Amino acid sequence: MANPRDYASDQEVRWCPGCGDYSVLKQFHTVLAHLELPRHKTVVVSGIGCSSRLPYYVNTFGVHSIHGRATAFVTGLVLARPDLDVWIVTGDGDALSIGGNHLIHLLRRNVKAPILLFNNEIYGLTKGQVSPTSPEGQVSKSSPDGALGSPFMPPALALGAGASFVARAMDRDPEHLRLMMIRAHEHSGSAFLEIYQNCNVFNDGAFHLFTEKESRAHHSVYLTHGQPLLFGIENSMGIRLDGFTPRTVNLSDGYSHDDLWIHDEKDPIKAHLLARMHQEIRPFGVLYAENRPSFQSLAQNLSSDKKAESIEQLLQGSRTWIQSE
Amino acid sequence: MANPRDYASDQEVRWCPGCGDYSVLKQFHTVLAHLELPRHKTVVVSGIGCSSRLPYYVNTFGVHSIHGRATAFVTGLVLARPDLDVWIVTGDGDALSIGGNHLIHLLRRNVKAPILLFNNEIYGLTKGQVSPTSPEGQVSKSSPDGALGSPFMPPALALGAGASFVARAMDRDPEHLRLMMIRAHEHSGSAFLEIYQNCNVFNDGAFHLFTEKESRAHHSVYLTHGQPLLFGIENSMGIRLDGFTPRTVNLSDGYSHDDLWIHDEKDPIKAHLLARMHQEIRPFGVLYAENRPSFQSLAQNLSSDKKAESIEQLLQGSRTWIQSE
Amino acid sequence: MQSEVTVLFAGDSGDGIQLIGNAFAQKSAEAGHSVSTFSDFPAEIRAPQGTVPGVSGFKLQFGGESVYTAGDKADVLVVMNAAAYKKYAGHLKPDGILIANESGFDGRNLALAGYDNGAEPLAEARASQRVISVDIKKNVQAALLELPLGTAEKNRTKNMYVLGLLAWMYQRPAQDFEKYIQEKLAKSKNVLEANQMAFRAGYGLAETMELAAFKTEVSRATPAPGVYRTLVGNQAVALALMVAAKKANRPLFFAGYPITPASDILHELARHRNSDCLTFQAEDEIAAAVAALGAAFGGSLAATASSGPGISLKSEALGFAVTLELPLVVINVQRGGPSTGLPTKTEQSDLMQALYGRHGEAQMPVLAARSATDAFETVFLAAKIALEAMTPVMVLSDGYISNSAEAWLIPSEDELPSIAPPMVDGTPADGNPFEPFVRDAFGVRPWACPGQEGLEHRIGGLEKEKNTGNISYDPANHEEMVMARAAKVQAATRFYSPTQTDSGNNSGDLLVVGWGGTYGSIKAVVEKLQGKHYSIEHVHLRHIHPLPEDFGNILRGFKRVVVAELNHGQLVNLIRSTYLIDAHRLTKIQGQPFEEAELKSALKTHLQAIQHG
Amino acid sequence: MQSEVTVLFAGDSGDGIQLIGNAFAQKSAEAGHSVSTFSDFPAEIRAPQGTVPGVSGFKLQFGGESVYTAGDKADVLVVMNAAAYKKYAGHLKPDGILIANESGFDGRNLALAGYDNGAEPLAEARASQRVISVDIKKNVQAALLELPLGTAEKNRTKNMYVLGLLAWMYQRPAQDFEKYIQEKLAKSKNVLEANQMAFRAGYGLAETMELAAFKTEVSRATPAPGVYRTLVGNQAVALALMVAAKKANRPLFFAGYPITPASDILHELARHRNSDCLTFQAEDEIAAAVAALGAAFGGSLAATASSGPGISLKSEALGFAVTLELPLVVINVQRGGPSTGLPTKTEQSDLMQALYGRHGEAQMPVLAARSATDAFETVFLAAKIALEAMTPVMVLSDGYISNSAEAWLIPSEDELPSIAPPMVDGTPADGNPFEPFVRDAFGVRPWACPGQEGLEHRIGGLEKEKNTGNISYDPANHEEMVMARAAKVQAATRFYSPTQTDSGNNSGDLLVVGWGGTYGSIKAVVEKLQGKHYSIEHVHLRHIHPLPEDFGNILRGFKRVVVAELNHGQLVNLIRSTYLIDAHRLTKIQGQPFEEAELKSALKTHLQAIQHG
Ligand SMILES: Cc1ncc(C[n+]2csc(CCOP(=O)(O)OP(=O)(O)O)c2C)c(N)n1
Ligand SMILES: Cc1ncc(C[n+]2csc(CCOP(=O)(O)OP(=O)(O)O)c2C)c(N)n1
Ligand code: SF4
Ligand code: SF4
Ligand SMILES: [Mg+2]
Ligand SMILES: [Mg+2]
Repeated sequence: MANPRDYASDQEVRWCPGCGDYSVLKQFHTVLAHLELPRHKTVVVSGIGCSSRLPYYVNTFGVHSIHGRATAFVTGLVLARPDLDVWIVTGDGDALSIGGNHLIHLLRRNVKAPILLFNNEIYGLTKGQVSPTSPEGQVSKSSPDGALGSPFMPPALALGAGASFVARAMDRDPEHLRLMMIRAHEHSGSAFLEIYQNCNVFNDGAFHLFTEKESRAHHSVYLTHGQPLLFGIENSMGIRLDGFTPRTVNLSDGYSHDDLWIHDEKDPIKAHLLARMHQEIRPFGVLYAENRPSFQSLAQNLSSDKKAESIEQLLQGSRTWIQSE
Repeated sequence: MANPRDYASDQEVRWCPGCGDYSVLKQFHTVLAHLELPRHKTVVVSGIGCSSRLPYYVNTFGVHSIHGRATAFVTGLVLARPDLDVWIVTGDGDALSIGGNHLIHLLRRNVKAPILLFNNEIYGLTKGQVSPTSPEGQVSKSSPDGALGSPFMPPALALGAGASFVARAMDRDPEHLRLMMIRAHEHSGSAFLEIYQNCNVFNDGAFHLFTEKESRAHHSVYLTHGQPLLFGIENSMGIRLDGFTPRTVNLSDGYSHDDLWIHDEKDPIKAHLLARMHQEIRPFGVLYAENRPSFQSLAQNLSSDKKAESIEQLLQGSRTWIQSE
Repeated sequence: MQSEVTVLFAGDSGDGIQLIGNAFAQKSAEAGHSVSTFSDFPAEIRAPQGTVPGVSGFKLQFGGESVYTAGDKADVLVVMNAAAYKKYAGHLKPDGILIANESGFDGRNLALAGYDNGAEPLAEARASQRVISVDIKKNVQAALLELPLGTAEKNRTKNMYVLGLLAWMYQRPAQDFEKYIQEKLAKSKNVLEANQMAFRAGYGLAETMELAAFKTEVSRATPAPGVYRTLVGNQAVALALMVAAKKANRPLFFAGYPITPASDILHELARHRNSDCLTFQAEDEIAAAVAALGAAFGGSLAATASSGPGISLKSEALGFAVTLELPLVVINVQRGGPSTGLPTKTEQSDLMQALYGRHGEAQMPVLAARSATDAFETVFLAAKIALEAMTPVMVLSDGYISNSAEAWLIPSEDELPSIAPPMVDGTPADGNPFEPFVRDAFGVRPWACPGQEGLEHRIGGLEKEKNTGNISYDPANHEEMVMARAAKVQAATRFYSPTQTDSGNNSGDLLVVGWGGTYGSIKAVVEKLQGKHYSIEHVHLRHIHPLPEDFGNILRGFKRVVVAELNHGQLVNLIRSTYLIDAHRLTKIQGQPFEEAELKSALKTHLQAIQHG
Repeated sequence: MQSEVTVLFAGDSGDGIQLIGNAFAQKSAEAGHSVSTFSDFPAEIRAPQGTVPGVSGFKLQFGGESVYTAGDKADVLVVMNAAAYKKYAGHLKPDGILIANESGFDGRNLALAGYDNGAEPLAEARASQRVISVDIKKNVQAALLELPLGTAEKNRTKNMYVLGLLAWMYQRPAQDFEKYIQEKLAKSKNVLEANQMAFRAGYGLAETMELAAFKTEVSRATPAPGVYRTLVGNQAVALALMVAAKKANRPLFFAGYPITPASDILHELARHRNSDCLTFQAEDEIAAAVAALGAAFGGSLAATASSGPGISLKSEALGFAVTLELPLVVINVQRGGPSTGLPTKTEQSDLMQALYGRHGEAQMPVLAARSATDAFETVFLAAKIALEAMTPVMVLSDGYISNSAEAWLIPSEDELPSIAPPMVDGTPADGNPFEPFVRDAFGVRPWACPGQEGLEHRIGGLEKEKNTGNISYDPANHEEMVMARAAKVQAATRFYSPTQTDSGNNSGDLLVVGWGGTYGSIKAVVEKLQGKHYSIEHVHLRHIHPLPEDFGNILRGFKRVVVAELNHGQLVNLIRSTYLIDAHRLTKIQGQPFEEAELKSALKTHLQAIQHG
């Protein structure tokens, strides 16, 4: 494994002290090092937001694009350059508010690129307005009386759009976060990774239930393909499927692992079930992974059997005539 | 019931002869008449496309807005005027390509308005390019070698975005189409109605399997809440649920109605199953209907307990001082 | 011998009018005529058959050297039905020839066209014009009697019958056309045969009807010898992009979102798709522009095209392109505005937007094509500027150019200018970090692409420190970067050829300045007025921004300057503020090209004012 | 007696600098001084504490009548840490007073600020300037010893200590401030107490340290008698919208998407949300503009606000608004561009975009606010024009105005102009269909809203037939409609007050033309130059489009015209093309307001040129 520091740029990192972004950046450096990705073949592309500052801090090629458009930028980049390793870094506002359309199209097309979506359920950079993931009723500068309407459940939106890979991680579990980044990277198409990230200045504790030592075990279910859905202190709790309804059970009530919901990351319908677990118990890990050819590979196949034309051929076209003196 | 003709404007209808849009317009006139909606309290708002010409042909208030933005226009209109009956008319390109973001936000917010999405799997008005619903491989002016990437399954996208009502109808079954329009109208929030519509000029027969007399029975499953999923000649076929997998069965093989999948339009997960039935057998009817307060009602509640300020109060603000002579 | 002839074909959208128009234009060009064409499509959706909104028109002028436009009023009007006659009757010269398809004037068609019961438009026409009225439907059915095709299919060859008629009238060898038809319809043997037979029937009828009276000889041009082809405006744009990319040794990446009248650029490129020429239909125009920028970052010649509404949507992305200093060619095929406006009509009302339609100081070079073949040169040059000056470039085309066809003397590969983008090779010395914003003598930054080891760098939309490209909020640096970007654009004048007036006069009474698709109309009128010994000259600007350095001198050589544009007066303001001369505006905002007559009368007024003033 | 004093407060973003700056400004205004303020926020994300990028500054000038800006160099500089000193040391006058928080200059802070090991900036400062150095941290901890709060919480009152010091220096009654603090911090008793005690400690220290030498008396203005309040720029915009809506008897609908520095308009309105004042945070700027149009169709006074990137995105929607002829107020709080640019800095580089940033002929009135309080009047007038002329209107504000505060003489309800939109009442006679595009004498169409029986109609983005509003592709109709829309906008001059130069001179040597947030800087300098008997005058434009009818005469009264703007030269081009006068440009593109000194020297050069030319 290479040295994570070799992937850090010389620019001073400028997030608020205590921001969850630091952890994600650190894990990202580590993952790049772990994967030993050549710096010159790696591109990190972001939109606008606190999270979207990340590319400046990574010593590869990088683009800090415009608000909501990293996905569109990357679609063009990878079509033109399928040889590159391109990562998308975005926030809940960037990807899901202004950038929602490009995101769903990228997912439907299955553009191969991991998408690191820093979800802090707030607009950080503009100093605290609701985002499309802010829970109903959230008080913010732009919603002093509470936010209206249901928030997106990002994994559900991604699945609805046709995402071939959907996963969730958190800033406060670095090891799992790295694992998810690696899984996202190795996926054959668009890899949607939602990362719960704490904005300690404008939305502190939005995810504490799921991320903090005291409560994490009781609220976060880590998914492993082929394994039952367990959580609680020492995995004392599990989730069963009662028809189409997930039910929490206590293993001490006589349930065995075989009684539980066995995670199958290839099942699209169960993935929807997981995606809709948006209450006080939430899944982390790979919710869904499906192998489908990437957009860039489809595009390459399309082009590869067509011969490039010479300038001469192009200029002549299909029908000419000669004017003699 | 009022006279459908009273809802027709004096403008000449200008679609290609044979276009499926005619049927939808006709059913729409009929539904307005059936519901006896006051013309002056009804607004029909569209984007741009062949389908989006519809408002010109309806003798209510109407807006032919810009490409992809009918949803955004309506969000503002109904917030300001929750007393109105507002309909959205859009096409697969208008709603799902350029307008995708406003659509998913409207659905998440649950803005009360029926959305009539004319899906012809093509761009009609611009004379034949692929749309985000065109099947993979579709040859068109912009995709002479076939379209790349998976299309959206509109109901799946809508559900992923948090739609509270998702239904499907077709131009060739007027009665059912009217029923769906009425259901969409009476729904308490956003009502997403996908209408299979034939563009006989640029994409003739895209849905013939599902819409034409000869084949409809074999490929189209009409959903009724509380009733089993039946199709085939004289409903001789049914669909069972084998765990999470729908299976086609022949009733003559000894299956009774009780063995079949009983449609429950309130079940969000089964709705996803239906939404993903995008092969040769497809569901028509209300896939999903959930009661959730509409965006405009939430907004009204928020405002209603706050007193409007007088000009004087506004001007004075919270802190003044007096400068004496 | 007539020096030029204008023919206007009109019929229902389903009548194949554009096909025979193009065929006739093609063959006229091959016969050595100068040719200019103009298509008048019905508004976007097909209206019911037989109605006026459903009429499709194709006008062409052919003749000697002086053919620069598709002509004003027609010498010959062909109408396939009553609606076509209703729409275009006023476009026929008082002594013109009307060729009418009788079967298109039956009661049903008259009613569909909105004629009152009992109206007899053809009878009225006969009173003043020379009318050739033929029941084409009956004639083709008779001619194709033997063929194993349905009535409807046979009917669809009516247009070929007309083509045959016209071919005879203008003394063109039948076999030329037959070959053309064969090439176009090679796919189905029966249909091909039917069309050829219908053509021959028309040709034959003309002979037997002894239409000799209408047989006309028309001047030919003396085009330079060489190999020619036809170029339609949008096709020329696509071709220029492909050729420029090859010249620059870069792959081409084109991203677009369909919109009339720009869509055909996407279609044309998609037909040529291969690993050197990628096309991408994006989800909207913003995505198209941004995806193109992504490809530019990756090293492609990137381009996008749209029309008004789509160009407006790209504004933010184009400002981003300016600050990234990446090459990007943006083509605006202008149509009638504002908003959705008149989608199928031509207009020149997006010039100010091209110059100023972005927030912040965000200049980019703006070029305007004047005709279909000129679109090739203009877009090629735009690509060269974009690539060599590392900047987005806007090219203005318009609805008129997009659909019009011209004969084009094909250049050889070597005649085309070379294109050498500032690619970086090698890595910075001493392991220093690469500095993406160090400028060369022309203010151009280097182009380093992912994949190049040692050249890793990060760029974005925030203001950049000079040289390093790192984020900088430093006040003086901001001013320096704004000025540097502006200076780089200003230096694009090094790519210009000298500005030339049409006849080479750089002084006189009246100078008519034009730009874009009005080239032919202005040129034709000015030439005629010169013929009448007026002191008048025409200059047509390709470069709107930066303005050519030699342009001020030309302007100052004339007593009066008039700027003719299809808008409310846009270039005229730029000229006034730049040169402080009292340039006059001559405008038209009707979604239609200038007509010779109206232009002539307006210019005469100016000429008189000069004489009296 | 000093005629004016400039104080610059600076510290870490967490130090509460803006709070005490605003408090001091507020109290100065209440004390009868003229006051002008300027906030200099750190770039968007909080940089690590103690570093230069994390410094937040607040400058204010107070004094007599001639205070028009927040001042150039400061008489007093307050720095809470070494980084603040490093950033602003150069902004203190040579003989200025430096008040430094000693505890912010310890080794850690010096290192964080990037000083070399062993550097002693305060010692150096002492060499040339008057330095009051206090260990504020120690002092507040001592003063608050008894209070049941943590060290960190106590530390957070350091700013109040400084406020106390300043209050004493400028002889303000302590109880005034104590009351202010009470109002601001009413929520938590302990915190309130701590802050008041810290304030008193600072006040006390000044007395005991016998800072009498620094005690200064400063002129007061003689403001008109009446009831005053403070208005911050963005707040003024919000207020004007709310009041205009009430005056027009329409509900207000505001849709926005957060962006610096415009977000506070949304925040302020959201605080006032009720059934007459709806706010909507849209998913993007396009949706915000289009949703606002939806509300306008429904009968609301609709408005949206953004800054550069967001305004660019709205281009297409604004063109749509033009063709719908619905009222819409669009506010652009300009910041440094292009692209993301300098988000927290001020600039005036979006003027050309405001005029021309849409495809097609799509004019709308463009107004510019000159200051926080003027933003009220300007936005109110913009709303009146929008509603009475049925048109979108663009108002330009900027980063400087958005954050600056001014005392405002509150007008009474009756003093405000009435607003009477062209609502339709009743239905058309004889059951004729309602015609939404019939124009009145000023070219204004009627406003009929859903819910009004008999007024059903359909509108859209395609060109409309005059009167009926039905789709029309007719060429002549298009021209007529383009001209009618333009004429309607042109007629907005009827809403204008006469254009006035600052001192009423309409002739002389040099006229300085300005617009927007540079008002104070230009006015101050011109006044000083007038004081030195130069023939110089200042006129500040509120109306950029259409230009006032009386403006040309004013321009022509002067030997030379200079247009001063914070961009690369934009208004100057409009003036040159409109009036054909050789207006000169005086520009700055640094994300910062003009400084008096630089402006003065530039204008002097022009004055000398006039004398010698
Ligand atoms: C077109 C445009 N609109 C608005 C903005 C202002 N803006 C910058 S970041 C941001 C939201 C960021 O939220 P999110 O993506 O959640 O990122 P976070 O800061 O929370 O990491 C907004 C609205 C912008 N830069 N550009
Ligand atoms: C901003 C913008 N981009 C592009 C267009 C061109 N355009 C008009 S309709 C349309 C697509 C229509 O497709 P769809 O919504 O499926 O409607 P249909 O015509 O098939 O009913 C496009 C791309 C436009 N009018 N505006
Ligand atoms: S504002 Fe929030 S998200 Fe942004 S850097 Fe600070 S803590 Fe992190
Ligand atoms: S193009 Fe297609 S969708 Fe449009 S009117 Fe014609 S048939 Fe209908
Ligand atoms: Mg966020
Ligand atoms: Mg469609």
